[in-house]
Amino acid sequence: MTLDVDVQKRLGAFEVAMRFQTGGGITALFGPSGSGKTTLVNLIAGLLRPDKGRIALGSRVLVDTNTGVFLRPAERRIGYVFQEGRLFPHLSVRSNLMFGRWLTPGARRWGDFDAIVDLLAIRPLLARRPRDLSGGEKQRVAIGRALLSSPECLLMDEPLAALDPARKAEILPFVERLRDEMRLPIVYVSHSVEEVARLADTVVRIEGGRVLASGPVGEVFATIDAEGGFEAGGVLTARLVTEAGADGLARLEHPAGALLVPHVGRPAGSLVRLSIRSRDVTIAVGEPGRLSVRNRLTARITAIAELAPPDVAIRLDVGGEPLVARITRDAVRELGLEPGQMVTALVKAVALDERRG
Amino acid sequence: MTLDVDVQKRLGAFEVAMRFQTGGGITALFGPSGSGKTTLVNLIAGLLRPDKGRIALGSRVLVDTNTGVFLRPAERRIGYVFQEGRLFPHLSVRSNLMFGRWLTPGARRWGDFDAIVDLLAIRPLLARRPRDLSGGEKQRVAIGRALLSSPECLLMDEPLAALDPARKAEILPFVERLRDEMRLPIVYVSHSVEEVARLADTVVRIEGGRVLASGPVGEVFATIDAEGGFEAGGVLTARLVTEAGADGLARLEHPAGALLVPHVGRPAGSLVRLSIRSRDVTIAVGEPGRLSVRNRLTARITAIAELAPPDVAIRLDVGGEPLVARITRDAVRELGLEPGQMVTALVKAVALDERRG
Amino acid sequence: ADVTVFAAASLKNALDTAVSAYKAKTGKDVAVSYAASSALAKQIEAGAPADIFFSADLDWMDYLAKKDLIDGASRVTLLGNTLVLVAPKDSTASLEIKPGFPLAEALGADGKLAMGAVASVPAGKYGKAALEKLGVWAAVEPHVAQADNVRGALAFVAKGEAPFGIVYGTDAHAEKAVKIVATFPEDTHPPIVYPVALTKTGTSADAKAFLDYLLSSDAKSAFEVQGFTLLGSKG
Amino acid sequence: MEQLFTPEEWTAIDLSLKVATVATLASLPVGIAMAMLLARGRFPGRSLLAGIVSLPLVLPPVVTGYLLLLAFGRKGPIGAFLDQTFGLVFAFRWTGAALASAIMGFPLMVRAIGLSIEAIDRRLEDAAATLGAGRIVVFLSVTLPLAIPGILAGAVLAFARSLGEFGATITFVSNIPGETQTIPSAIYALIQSPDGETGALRLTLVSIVIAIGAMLLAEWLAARFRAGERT
Amino acid sequence: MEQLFTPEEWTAIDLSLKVATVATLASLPVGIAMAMLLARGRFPGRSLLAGIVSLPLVLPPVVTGYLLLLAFGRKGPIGAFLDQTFGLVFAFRWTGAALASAIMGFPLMVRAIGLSIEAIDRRLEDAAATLGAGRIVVFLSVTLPLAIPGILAGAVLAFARSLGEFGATITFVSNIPGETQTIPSAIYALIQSPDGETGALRLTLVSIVIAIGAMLLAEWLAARFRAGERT
Ligand SMILES: Nc1ncnc2c1ncn2[C@@H]1O[C@H](COP(=O)(O)OP(=O)(O)OP(=O)(O)O)[C@@H](O)[C@H]1O
Ligand SMILES: Nc1ncnc2c1ncn2[C@@H]1O[C@H](COP(=O)(O)OP(=O)(O)OP(=O)(O)O)[C@@H](O)[C@H]1O
Ligand code: MOO
Ligand SMILES: [Mg+2]
Ligand SMILES: [Mg+2]
Repeated sequence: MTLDVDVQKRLGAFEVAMRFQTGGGITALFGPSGSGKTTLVNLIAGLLRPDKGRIALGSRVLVDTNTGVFLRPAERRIGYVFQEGRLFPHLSVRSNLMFGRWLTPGARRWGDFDAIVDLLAIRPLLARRPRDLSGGEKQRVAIGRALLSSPECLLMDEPLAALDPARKAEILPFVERLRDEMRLPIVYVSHSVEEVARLADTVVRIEGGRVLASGPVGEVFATIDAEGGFEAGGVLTARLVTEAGADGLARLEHPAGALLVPHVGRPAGSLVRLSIRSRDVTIAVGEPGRLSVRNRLTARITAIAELAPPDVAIRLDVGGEPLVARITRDAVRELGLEPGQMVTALVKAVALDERRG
Repeated sequence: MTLDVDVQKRLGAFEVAMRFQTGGGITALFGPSGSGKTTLVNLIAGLLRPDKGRIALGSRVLVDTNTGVFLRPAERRIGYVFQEGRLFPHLSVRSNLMFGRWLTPGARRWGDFDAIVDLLAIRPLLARRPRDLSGGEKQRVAIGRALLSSPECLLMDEPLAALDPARKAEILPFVERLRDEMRLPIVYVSHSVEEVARLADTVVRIEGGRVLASGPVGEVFATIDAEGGFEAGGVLTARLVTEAGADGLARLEHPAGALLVPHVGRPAGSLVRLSIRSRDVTIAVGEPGRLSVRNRLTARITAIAELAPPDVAIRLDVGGEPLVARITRDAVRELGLEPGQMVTALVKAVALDERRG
Repeated sequence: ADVTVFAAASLKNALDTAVSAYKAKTGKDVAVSYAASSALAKQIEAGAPADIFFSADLDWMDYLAKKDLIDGASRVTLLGNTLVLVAPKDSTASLEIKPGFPLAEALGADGKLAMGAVASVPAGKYGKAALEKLGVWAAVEPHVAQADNVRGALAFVAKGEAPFGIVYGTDAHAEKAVKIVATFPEDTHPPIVYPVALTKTGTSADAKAFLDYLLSSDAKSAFEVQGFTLLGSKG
Repeated sequence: MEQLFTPEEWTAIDLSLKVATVATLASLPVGIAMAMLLARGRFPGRSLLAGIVSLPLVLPPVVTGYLLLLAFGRKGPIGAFLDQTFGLVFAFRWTGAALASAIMGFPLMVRAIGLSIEAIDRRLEDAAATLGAGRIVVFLSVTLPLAIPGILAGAVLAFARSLGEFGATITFVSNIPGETQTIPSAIYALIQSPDGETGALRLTLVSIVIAIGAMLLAEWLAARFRAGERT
Repeated sequence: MEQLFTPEEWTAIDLSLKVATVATLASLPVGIAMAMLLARGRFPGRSLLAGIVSLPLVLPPVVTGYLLLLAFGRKGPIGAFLDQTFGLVFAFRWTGAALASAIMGFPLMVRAIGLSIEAIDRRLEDAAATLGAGRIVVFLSVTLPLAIPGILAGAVLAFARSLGEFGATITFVSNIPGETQTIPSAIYALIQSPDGETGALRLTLVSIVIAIGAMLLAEWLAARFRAGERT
C-alpha cells in the first residue's frame, strides 16, 4: 500500500512543506531533532490538519484540502505509537491494551493478545496502572496498544528509544514480520541508523520541515553517508542458498561473492536484503590473509569522498549495488586507493543484519 | 567524589536492594527496561525515600535510615535530567533554563548560560513554551535546565535517547568535559552500549532491582560480553604520542602495538582510554594482507566462549588488558583458534572512541 | 393534608398550637406553610394550593383582594398586636414614649436601633410610622439597623448588639433576653392586625371548617397565650 | 431516635434528603453536558451562556425563586406547558423544591466539572481517537473518567447547596410540611418562633451530619478512583 | 445614568462592589492556604476540617448569619476580642458584610482551588525541588501558577456568591443603607413591598451586569494564562 504525501503546515514559526511517496513496507523518517518528523506523523494520523495538501494511503484519501476531504483520526484505522507514550492513566495496562481492540469490529481484528503481550514482555504488568511503570515498560505497552487496535497502517515515533538492546533485538524482527505477514505499511521514526538501515524499505530524510531526499534505503543511505555524520553503508540483495545449520550461519550468494549471515528463516532461493554499516566495511588490496572476517566481496571503487578528518568515504560498486566503506585517509594513502580500482570489501559476518526483501 | 549506595526499597511488588560504590567520574547504570535504574536515581535525588539504607555523596550523607538523616531534594544540590523531561509548562524555555540558576547563590554558580544554550542548539526556542517543542528539543532543554542549576552531582536518565546522532556527538564530549573540568560526578543511565563504553568510568549493571556487577567499565563490560547479548569489547589504556595532524589521526602507544585514533585533545604523554566494541575486533592469524584496518594489536587468546550461534566470544589478553572479540564459530574452526594462541587483533581506527582517563 | 394554610411566619407558635388542638379534636390534617407574607401572597397569585391566607398585615391581603384571589366574604381581621420598644435584659435604660422622646440620644453615637426593614417588613413599617408620628424619625433614622424580619431585629437586641429595638409585643413576650422598655401608643401607628381569609380556591368544607375553628373561642387561648389580642371582627 | 424529632421534622429531613439527592443526580448529566460545552465549545455567545448559567449564584436566592415562580408556576409559561404536555408539575410540589435546588447548585456543579475537564490532557483524547474511538466513545471512555474529581466535587457542592438552599425554595414552592418543607425551610420557620432555637439547632446539626456524610462518601469515591489510577 | 437609580440604590451598588471585591480578595490567600492544606495535608481530622469549611454551604444562610452574629458581634467572643485588640469591628459595618460574603463564598473557593491543585502533576514539583527550590519556592513558582485556573474560578464563584449573598449578611449586620445595604438586601426589601417589582428588576439587572463583567475578566485572565502556556 503506497503512502502519498504532499502537505504544507505552519506551526508557529515552523513551516512544513513535504512531498514524497513510498511504495508500502516500512518507511523510515530520518532527520535531526526538531526537523518535523512528529509533525508529519501527526498529519498522517489526522491529529493535525494540513493548511494545504493531500495525504493518501493506497486508494484511501485521508485528507485533501482541495476537495475538502478530512477523515477524522478514528476513521483512518491508523495505529500510532506516540513519542511520549500517552497511556490512559485511569485504565489498567490490560485495559489500555484492549482499548482499541474493543473498538474494532471482530471481522477486522488481527493479532493475538497473548502473543503480543509475551513478545513485549509485559504480562506481569497487566494489572498495573501506567503510573507505576518504568519508562521502557510504558513504551512497550504503547506499542502493544497500537498493535492491538488492528490498524491498517502503523505510525511509530521512536518506539524503541527507551528500550535496552536485548528488548530491541526481540521487537525489531516482530516489526518486520508485521510488514511481511500482515502487509502492514509502517511509518517509522528513528534516530538509530542501525534500526533504519535494518528495517526501512524507503527512507525519507527530513530537515527543517522539508524532504531532503526520499527513496529506497540503499540509495538514500549511500548519499547520506557520503555527506558524513552517518554510518549507513548500503543494502545488498542476495539469494539464500542454504539455511543456517549447527554453526548458525546461512549461506547466501551475491554477484560479488558468497555471504554468511545468521539464521534467515526463509526458504532456499529467496531473495534476502542485508544492510551493512559503512564502518563495518574493511577494504583489502590483494589477498587479505587469514582473518576471522567471513565475507569477502569483490568491489570496484567508484568514488572517494573526503569526510571530516580522519575519515574518507569509499563508494563501491559491489556486483552492481552501491556500498560505502568508511576508512581513514591514512589508509587510502597507504593502500594507494583510487577510483576504478578493484578491491575486496571485507564485512564481518556478525555485522550483517538480515532483512527480508 | 565517591558515591556510596546501600539501599532497600519496595515499590508495589518490585523490590530494590542495591549496594555499590563508585569512585566519582561517570557512573553508568546499565540494565534492561524495568530493572530499577530510574528507581535508584530517584533514591539518590531524594524523590524516593529508601525503606532502609544509606546513600552518601563524598562526605555528605544524603540519607541514612539508621541515623534518621534525610536531606530534602532541594538540599542535595543534585541536578536531575529526567527520563521524561518534566519541563514546567507554565514557563518559557528561558525561564525553565533559568529556574535553578535563580535559586543558586551567585558564589556557587558555574556554567555559562550562552555557552550551554548554544551547545544544546536551543537558542531559537528560548521564548517558546515546552508544549511547542519537539521531543528532542524538550530533552535538550531539560539537560540545560539541570546543568544551569549548578549542581554538585548530575543524574542523567537516558538523556540522549531522543536525540539524533549528530546532536549526541556534540553533547557527549560536553558531558565528558563536565566530569573532567568541573569534576562533576555523574550518574548516567543509558541503554546504549556505545554511550556507556565511551563515557563511563564505573559501570553498575542492574537487573531485577539488584546489582549484578559493578566496577571499572573495562572489567564489567568484558564480563557482560562473555555472557552475550552485548557488544562491549573492552577498554584499553594507551599513551598519547602525537596529537592529530592534517590526517586527523592521533598516534598512541600501547604495550600490544601502536594505535591510531581521531583527535584526542590532550597533551602528548597523557594516558588515554579507548573503548572497543567486540564486533569491531577482527582476528588475524599470521601476517594480515594489505588492509584498510589501521590498528593491529598483538594478542593472546585466554579463553573461547560459545555464545548463541553463530557467535563465539574470544577473550584476549592485549598487553595485559582484557579485550573480547566476537566472531563466528565458523571462523574459529577455519583459523584453528585455541586458548594460548598468539594472534593479531585488528581494530578499525574509526571504531575507537577516545576517552579521557 | 385536608387544609393548607399560608401564614405569616410570625404566627407560627400560635397557629401551630391551634392546629394541633384542631387535629386532636377533628382528626383533620392541617398543613401550614410559614413564610413572609409577601412571598405567600405572590405564591397564591401564582396558583398556590392554599385554602386560607393568614397575613401579617393588611397590605398583602389587599393585594390579593385587588386581584380577586380571596373570598372577600370570609375575610376576618382576627388578631391584633402591639408594638414595643425593647432593650437587652440587663439594660438600665428607661424611656417614656412620647412626642420628641430622646431615643436618638439614648442610642448614643454608635448604638443601633434594630427594626424590621422599614420599607417592607410590617413591623418595620409600623415602627417607622410611629417614630415619624412622634417626630423622632429624622433623628433616629441614621441609627436604624433593618432586619429582614422581626426575629432578626429581636436577635440583635437579644444578643446585645443593639441597645434598642422595635418589635411586636408577642415577640418581646417570648424572648427572655430582652425586656420591654415601653409600648408604643396605639394611635402612633396604623392598627397592627392579622387578617385571614379563604382563597378563591379554598372552597372545601374542610377549609371553611378550619377557618371557623380559628374564629371560634376554642382557638382563642392559643393566640392569647402568645400575646395577641383577639379582634375577631369581620372586615 | 424517633423521639429526637417531631414527625414534622422527620418529614422535613426525609424530604430534604430526597430533594438534595434528586436535584444532584438529575442535574448531573445536564451539568456535565454544560461543562463540556463551555469548556470545549467555541461558539459565539459562549461567554453569555456561561454568564446565564452563573445567574442563580449572582441573584439573591429570593429573586431566583421568584423568577422560578413566574416561569414554572402553574400559570407560568413553562409550568403550564409542562403540565399540559407531560403532566409534570413543579409548582408547590417537592419536585419544585428539587428544581430550585438543582438550579441553585447548577453553577457550582458546572464550574467544578469544567475545571476538571479543562485540566485533561487532550493528547489522551487524541490517542483514543487514533485507536478508533469516535467522539462519543472518546468522551465516555477518556474525558468522563478523567473528569471524575470535578464531577464528584460538583456533585458534593450541589448536594450541600441543596441542603442549605432556602430562599429560592421557599419563594418558589412555599413551605408546605410534607410536600415542600425541607430542613432549611423548617429551620426558617423555627427561627421565626420565639422558642424555636433549640429545634433549629437540632435540624442544623442534622444538615451538618448529612452533608459531612455526603462529603465523606465523595472523598471515598475520589480516593478509590485515585487508587485505581495508581495501583 | 444618574437618573436610572435613586441615590440609595447607587449607594447599594457601590457598596456591593466594594463588599464583593474585598470579600473575594481578602479570602483568596486564606482560600489558597486552606485548599493546599486539604489537598496535600495528611493529618487526622482532615475530613472534619473539610466538612467545617463546607458548612456555610450546607447551612441556611440565615443560620450562618446568626452564628456569625454570635461569634463576631460586638458581644461575641471573637468580635469582642478583635474590637479590643485591633479596633476591628464587624457588627453593623460594611466589613461585616464583607466577612459574611467571604464566609459564604469560602467553600466554593476552596473546592475550586483544591480541584486545580489536585490536578497538578506533582512530578513537576519534584523537578523544581531537584533544582534547589525549597517548599515555599516550589509552592510559589510551580504549584501556585499551575493552580491559576482554579484560583480564578474560585475567585469568580466567591465574587458572584457575594453579589447574591443576602441571608447571612442581613442577619449578621442588618440592612443599613450606605453601610450594610448591598444590592441583594435592597432587592429583598423591594420585593417585599407590593409595588417594588420594577425597582427589584433594575437592581437585579445591575447584579447580572457586574457578575458577567467579573466573569469575562476572569475568562480573559484565564485565556491569557493559557495563551502564555502555549506560545
Ligand atoms: N509505584 C510502583 N508500584 C509498583 N511497581 C513499580 C512502581 N514504580 C516502579 N515500579 C516497577 O519497578 C520496576 C523498576 O522501575 P524503574 O522505573 O526503576 O525501571 P528502569 O530501570 O528505569 O526501566 P526503564 O529503562 O524502562 O526506564 C519496574 O518494573 C516498574 O514497573
Ligand atoms: N505549536 C508549535 N508552535 C511552534 N513551533 C512548533 C509547534 N509545534 C512544533 N513546533 C516546532 O516544529 C518543529 C518540528 O517539531 P517536530 O515535533 O515535528 O520535530 P521532530 O522531528 O519530531 O523532532 P524530535 O526528533 O526532536 O522529536 C520543532 O522545531 C518544534 O519546535
Ligand atoms: O414573616 Mo413577616 O411577614 O415579617 O411577619
Ligand atoms: Mg518528534
Ligand atoms: Mg527508567
